Amino acid sequence: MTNPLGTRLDATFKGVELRSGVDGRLAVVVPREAIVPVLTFLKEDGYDYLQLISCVDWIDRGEFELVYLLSFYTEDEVGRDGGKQEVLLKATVPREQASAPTATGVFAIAEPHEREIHELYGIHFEGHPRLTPLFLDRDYEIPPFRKDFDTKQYVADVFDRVPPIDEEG
Amino acid sequence: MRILWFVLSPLMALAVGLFFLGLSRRFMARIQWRVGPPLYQPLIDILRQFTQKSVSHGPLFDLGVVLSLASSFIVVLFMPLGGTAPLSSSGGLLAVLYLMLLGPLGIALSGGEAANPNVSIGISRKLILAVGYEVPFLMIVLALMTYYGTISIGEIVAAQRESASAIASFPLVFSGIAYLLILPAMLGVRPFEVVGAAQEISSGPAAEYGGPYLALATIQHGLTMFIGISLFVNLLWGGASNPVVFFLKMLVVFAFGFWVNAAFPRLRVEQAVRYLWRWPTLIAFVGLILVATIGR
Amino acid sequence: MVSPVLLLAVPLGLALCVPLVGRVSRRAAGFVPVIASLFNLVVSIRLLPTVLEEPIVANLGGFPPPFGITLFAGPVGMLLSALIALAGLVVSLYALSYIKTGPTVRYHTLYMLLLVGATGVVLTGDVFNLFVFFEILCISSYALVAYVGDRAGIEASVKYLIQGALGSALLLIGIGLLYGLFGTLNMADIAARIDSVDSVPVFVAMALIVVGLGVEAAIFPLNAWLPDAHSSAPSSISAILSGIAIQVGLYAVVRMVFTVFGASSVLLFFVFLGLLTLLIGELCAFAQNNIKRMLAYSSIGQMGLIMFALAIATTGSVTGGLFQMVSHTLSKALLFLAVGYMVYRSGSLEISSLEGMGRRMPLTSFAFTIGVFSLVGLPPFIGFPSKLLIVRSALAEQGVLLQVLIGLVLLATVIEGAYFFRVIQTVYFKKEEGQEARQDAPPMALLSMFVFVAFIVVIGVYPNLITDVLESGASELLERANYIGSVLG
Amino acid sequence: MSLGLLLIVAFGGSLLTYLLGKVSARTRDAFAVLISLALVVMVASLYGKAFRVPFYGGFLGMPLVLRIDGLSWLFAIAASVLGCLSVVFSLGYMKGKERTSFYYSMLLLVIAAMLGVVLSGDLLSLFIFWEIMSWSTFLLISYNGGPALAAGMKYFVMSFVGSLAMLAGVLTLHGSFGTLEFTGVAAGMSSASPGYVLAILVLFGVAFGTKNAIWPFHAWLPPAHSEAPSPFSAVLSGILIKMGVYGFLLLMFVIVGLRTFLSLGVGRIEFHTVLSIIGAITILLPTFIAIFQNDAKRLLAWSTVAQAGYIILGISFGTSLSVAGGMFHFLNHAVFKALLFMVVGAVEYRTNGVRDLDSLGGLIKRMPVTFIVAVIGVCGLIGVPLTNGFVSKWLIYKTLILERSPFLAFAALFGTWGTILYSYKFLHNIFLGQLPQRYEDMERAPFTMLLPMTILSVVVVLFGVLPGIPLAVIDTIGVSFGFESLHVTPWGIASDTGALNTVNMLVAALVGLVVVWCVFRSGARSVSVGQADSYAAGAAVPRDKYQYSVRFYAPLRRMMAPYLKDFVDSFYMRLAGWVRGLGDGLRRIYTGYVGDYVMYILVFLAVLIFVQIAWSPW
Amino acid sequence: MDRNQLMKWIKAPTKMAHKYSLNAVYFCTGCGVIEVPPTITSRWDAERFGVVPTATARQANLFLITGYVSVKTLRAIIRTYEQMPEPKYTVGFGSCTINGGMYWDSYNTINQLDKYIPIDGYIAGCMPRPEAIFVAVTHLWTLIDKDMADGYKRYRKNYAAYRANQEMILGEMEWPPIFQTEVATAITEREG
Repeated sequence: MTNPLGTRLDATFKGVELRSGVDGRLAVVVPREAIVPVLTFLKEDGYDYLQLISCVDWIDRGEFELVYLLSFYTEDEVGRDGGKQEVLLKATVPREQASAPTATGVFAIAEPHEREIHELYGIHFEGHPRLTPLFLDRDYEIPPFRKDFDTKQYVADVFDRVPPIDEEG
Repeated sequence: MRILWFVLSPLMALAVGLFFLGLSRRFMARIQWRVGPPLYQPLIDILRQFTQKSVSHGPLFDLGVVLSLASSFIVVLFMPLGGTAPLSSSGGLLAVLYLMLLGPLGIALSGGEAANPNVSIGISRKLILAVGYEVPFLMIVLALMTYYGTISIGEIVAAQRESASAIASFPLVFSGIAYLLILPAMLGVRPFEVVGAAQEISSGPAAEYGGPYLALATIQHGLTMFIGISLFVNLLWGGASNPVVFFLKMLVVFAFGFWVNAAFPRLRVEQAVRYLWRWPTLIAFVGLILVATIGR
Repeated sequence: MVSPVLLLAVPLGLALCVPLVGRVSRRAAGFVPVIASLFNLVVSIRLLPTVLEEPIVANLGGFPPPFGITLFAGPVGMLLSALIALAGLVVSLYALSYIKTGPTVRYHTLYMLLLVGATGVVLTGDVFNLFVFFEILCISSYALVAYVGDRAGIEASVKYLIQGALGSALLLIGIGLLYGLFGTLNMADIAARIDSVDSVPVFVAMALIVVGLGVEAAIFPLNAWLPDAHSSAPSSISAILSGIAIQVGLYAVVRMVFTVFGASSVLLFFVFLGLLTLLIGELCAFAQNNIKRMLAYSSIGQMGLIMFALAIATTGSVTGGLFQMVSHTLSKALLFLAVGYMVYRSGSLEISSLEGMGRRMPLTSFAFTIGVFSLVGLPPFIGFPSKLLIVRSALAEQGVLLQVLIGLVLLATVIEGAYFFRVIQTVYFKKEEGQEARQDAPPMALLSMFVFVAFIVVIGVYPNLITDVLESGASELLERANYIGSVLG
Repeated sequence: MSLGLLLIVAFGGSLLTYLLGKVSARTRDAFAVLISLALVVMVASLYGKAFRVPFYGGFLGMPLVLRIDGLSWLFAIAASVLGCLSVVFSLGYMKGKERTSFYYSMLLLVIAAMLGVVLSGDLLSLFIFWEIMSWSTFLLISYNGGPALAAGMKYFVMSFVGSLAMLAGVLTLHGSFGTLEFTGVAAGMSSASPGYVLAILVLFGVAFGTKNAIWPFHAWLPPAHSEAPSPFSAVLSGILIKMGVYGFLLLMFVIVGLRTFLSLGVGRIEFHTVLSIIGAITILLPTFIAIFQNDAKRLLAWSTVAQAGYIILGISFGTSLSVAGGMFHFLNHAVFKALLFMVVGAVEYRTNGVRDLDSLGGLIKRMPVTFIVAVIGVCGLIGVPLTNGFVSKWLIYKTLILERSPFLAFAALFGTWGTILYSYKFLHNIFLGQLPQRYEDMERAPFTMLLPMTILSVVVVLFGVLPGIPLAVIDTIGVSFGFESLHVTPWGIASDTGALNTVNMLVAALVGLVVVWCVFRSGARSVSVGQADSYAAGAAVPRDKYQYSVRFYAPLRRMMAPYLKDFVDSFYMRLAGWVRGLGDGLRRIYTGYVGDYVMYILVFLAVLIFVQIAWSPW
Repeated sequence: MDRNQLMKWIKAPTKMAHKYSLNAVYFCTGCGVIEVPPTITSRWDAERFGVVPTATARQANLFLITGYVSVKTLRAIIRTYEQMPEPKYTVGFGSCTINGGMYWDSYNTINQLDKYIPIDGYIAGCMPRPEAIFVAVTHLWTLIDKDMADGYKRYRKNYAAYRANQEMILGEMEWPPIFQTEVATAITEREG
């Protein structure tokens, strides 16, 4: 890799793997423990906006992949928009022990994203200020976005069990 | 004759008010390139509302609406609608100024008991807007009363009939222009439709009204429109010698008001008050100064 | 016929008895000043009707004036002597319970000497005799200021001593100058011949005497000892110093200026000086947080007001000034007495430490409140008629200057009201943290305070009780020919 | 009935109340009520009498006289009735508070002093009672401690400045005419020079204006009214500050005389016009400051200032209608403002001292009677037709318009709109909207509070429907001032230029209400639901959050806030700061070094001698 | 206006008023609401049929449930429906309200709305066009005419069952039952 950011990351952190995505975005794969330091590093490097945190359930591999999308807008010399720079940060956590350090200390905006992921994938974020439900109104035994969640079964068990109104009775 | 007017003028106000409500919807529809509802649509609406089972939040909730509508009817009794006003000798224009505020006040008290913040916000806006248009309005009314030296509406009308109507005579022309500028605010239509803003505050003071309450509030709205317009016709356009002419004059003023309604977007409260305290106030103030210095 | 000489002789004799009595019983020693003051009070009041008709001139040693030492008991003298006796009586009653520790016998001796000195000053008709009594007054007060024996008291006493001594020295030089000029020390005699000599030496003598006496009278630039001394002395002594001593000093100044020098041309200067003293006193008091210093500064202000009134020199204003003297003696002494026990209970001189006193010492606080109301000049208390008289006489003069000045006087009254009422609020309405038990001042102290309260209210409602005396006193001060005539015969 | 006896009962009652309080609290309460009732009866029995009695031979050569006539009777009856109601209200309000004996005795003392003020027949006794009134008021204002201390201080200082100005005025008059009795002074004033009369008016005007809180002497009033105990706020706002109005009426129309007063002025600037303009300013500024207050009592206090503006505008405008309107408005304001302060008192009592408009709400569900009287009081305050405030304001407006003073009329009318804003805020934030959870178990106001409030609210409506009752009395007073009669009818005023007929309005209102009510009831019946069933866009109503009362007029506030600073008050505060700084600076003269002191003495001596030798001025 | 109409007006003015003054609650429950703006504005002008949107549930008598209903939305729908004054009509708009539509197997959307509130009529389609709304309105008129738009009566009558169904999905509700079951039944029987 000849990407200057990649070089700097390589020099700073151990175990950082750099990949280039199909759309030319740089993806930084880090171990679970390095999420916060690398995020901090990237933020100081200029990537000051956390666009989203996403999650992929690799059920075959038995792990979740957390994807952090960071970006910043560049300017040229006269202050005109110079386009957007983006970088992906990826980390995996095992399914059995689904927990990751929270990024709220670095990016305050991470709070709702992490709440959402906690709600839908059941990943626990250590140190998050309030991991309360964000969208869902009901309790689910298995978080609904996990691949092992059987929606058809769930609908049959819950919604279809509600009896139709007996108009005569 | 006077006893007859006691019955006739509220009925006329009711009919004309409801007609204006329907006409305004039709008018707006035509301007917006629509067909619009039939002219009698407000009647259907009121009938529908009247037979719906609503909820009451307490005795004041009922009483406030009734008070509001009743006071609007009483204001009508002060208006010479092309004849003599039934209550001409009971306090004159000053009493009208006061009674006109009972309508909003009744709604405000009633809505207050409903414990709905949308209502409170609406009332707060209504009162602020009222402070906005009262400045020029009071200047206009004072200019008229000072100019004609009386506080009775009937005498102002009579005096105009002897000479020219106020809007066509020299110092009062300023007052007339100022009145036209604040007319939309008094009628509560765009660009001053901040009170019953349906999209933000769920139609404001009427948010908790359903069924008969809404029916009464609708009628009250119609009457408010009627009073605002008839006040202009009486005070500045010389009234009329018979109800038909009076009605025609009102129609013209109404058309003006709703043309503004259709043509302009809505202002925020502060923008509205800022506008009302700038141009209309300035013009009304000039009128008042001229009246106070030049006189008749 | 009772002789005014008794007013001096009996207390003086009793004062010398105090140590003897003290040997028998320390407690009994405290009653000697009570007896002496009571005697003086009775005698003064007995004599008052007489002197209203005609002043009594008593010659010590039997020599006719101007050769012998003369006592002149006019209405002013009798009034002030009665006032001194009254205040002395009440304060000595108070001292019975208040002065418990320390060399009490010496306290009572000195206290009596102070009263004798004060009475002597107001009664004497002889310049040198004035000086002597004045020294008795001053020296006993130097000692009494340091009575408590703490550092502040001794420091204040030394300051007082230095300034007082300087004043006395100047006074003595002035008297010497007068003697050199006229060869006599009799006031009436000097007064009769005052116009016969060159004016510059007379003025120098007058300046020396006024400055010398003015130190004690708390006239503006000369009064720097007062706040320290009044706030460091025991409260009973503060009451006497504020209520009696400085007023006697002022009396002496006025007597010299009015009667001896007949210097009506300097009076306007005194009006301004009085006003300045008033304003500075009140403004300084306004900024005070120490209750006794505040009262002391207020005394300066009151002295300024009295001087202002006296210097206007019309019958009405001098009546008002004398009235204000009476009112100030009663009110300020009462305030010091009340504050004495309040400070004793709270253990601090800070005004803020008086919080909740209204609950802890209700009667004392009540007395304090009456004193404040009176001093500020609210009806129906004694301060009201006195201020009323002063303002009325000043306004009756029809001069724009006086009207402006009276405006300033009223302004100073507002300032006075502001700081005093702040204390009342603190005493009554500030919520204190810990509820302490209710424990009022001892009965004797309360009795003494309520004697003052009674006088304040009664004279406040019926000012006519004393206006006759005051008016004849005013005419005595203003008409020096009568004075000269009655002494020299 | 002798006036002396009346005052003895009043003052003695105050003293005895305190002493009885040491014996038994119940006896004291009963006695206080009894005394205040006795005062009402005694004053009422004096109706229509006019006489004078000397009661004190000569206070420093000035005889003190009591007198009664229509004017003083009107104020005396108002003072005694309001005092009585306030004492009754206090029975509940002061329960469990400390130092109640002191409170009751001071309250009675204030009432006694007010009676003394209005019954005085000469200026000196007026001044004496005035001062007693001032200091007893000071003690009551400071009663609550805390912020009340600063309020009391401000009151005392301003009031004291006023009364000293008055003292100067009184004594100047004494110096000029040798008598202080009203008749004698009036005789002397008729031949005095205009400049002199003007000076006297200004001196007295400072005193009366401070008490009546006209701009720019109003600064003491808002804190004092809001920090005093509520029953006393009612007295303070209802009648005590109206002593200033009494003073003005006395001064303008009895002592100076109508004709002199109206012709007084410097060049083309007439004095009474200036006073009217001050009245107009007093209406406008405080009204708009009141709109943005968050403390219920402070809001009412600012409103008091504004209403005092109406009264001053009325009586200084100087036509028969306006003076009658001003006097009537004084009476009305006494009634409805006392009522409103009592309402706040009752709320404060039940909520343990909460009067913050942002944290109350919905109390209509808990205190319905209190709400009804509050609405009546507010209607009176706004001047809704068929309440008393309407009639008095109508009189003032009418004369202002007909006398071609449209700008003054504009101030008065526009002030009414401001009044609506703050009145509605007052009603809404206390009584309407959502009931906070912590007040759900609140009880109604006790009977001793409801009784005076109900009486006052009945009076509000009675005077509104039959204004002829008080107007007849007021008309007599006006005639005695030299105005022409008003042609009072029981239901209003008969006049060619616009009559007032409240009976017409009453009939119309009743018929209208009944008809509309019938129409309303003929519709579908509605289901009664509680406050929890309110439209919240499909969500359940959240407790304690579904209320709009904080920053009620936020848009207006954003617009107007920069212009609504009470700059007079900040000027006074700065002045007080300067005086304190000056005092602090002057204190430095006393350096503490005895050497400096000795130097002062010697320098003073040296300067004296030097000046004499150099210029020999003496 | 034909004679038939006139006779209807004279015979049953209330019913006619309810027919020609359908005020829809302005409540956007799902994606179907995108069809409402063209319906009420110049292109299709629903106002000529008396159909206008209103701001609050209190003022409305027509509830147009536009699209899928998630569990959370269901709560608001029930609340809004209960707050509408009677008589009131509900129209399910789009397939989702009928059987869940494309969200038939979602973990979080209910798939049969009429288990929870009574529905007077459905408009099928994904999305139905604005014309379909007019068809629905005219159909609703017919139903009202024939007293068949009686969802609100059914709701009262079977309130206990509806409430039970609602609580099955939503758990414990935040507001108490709006009808006492017996009272509701009694009212319904009295009104026929």
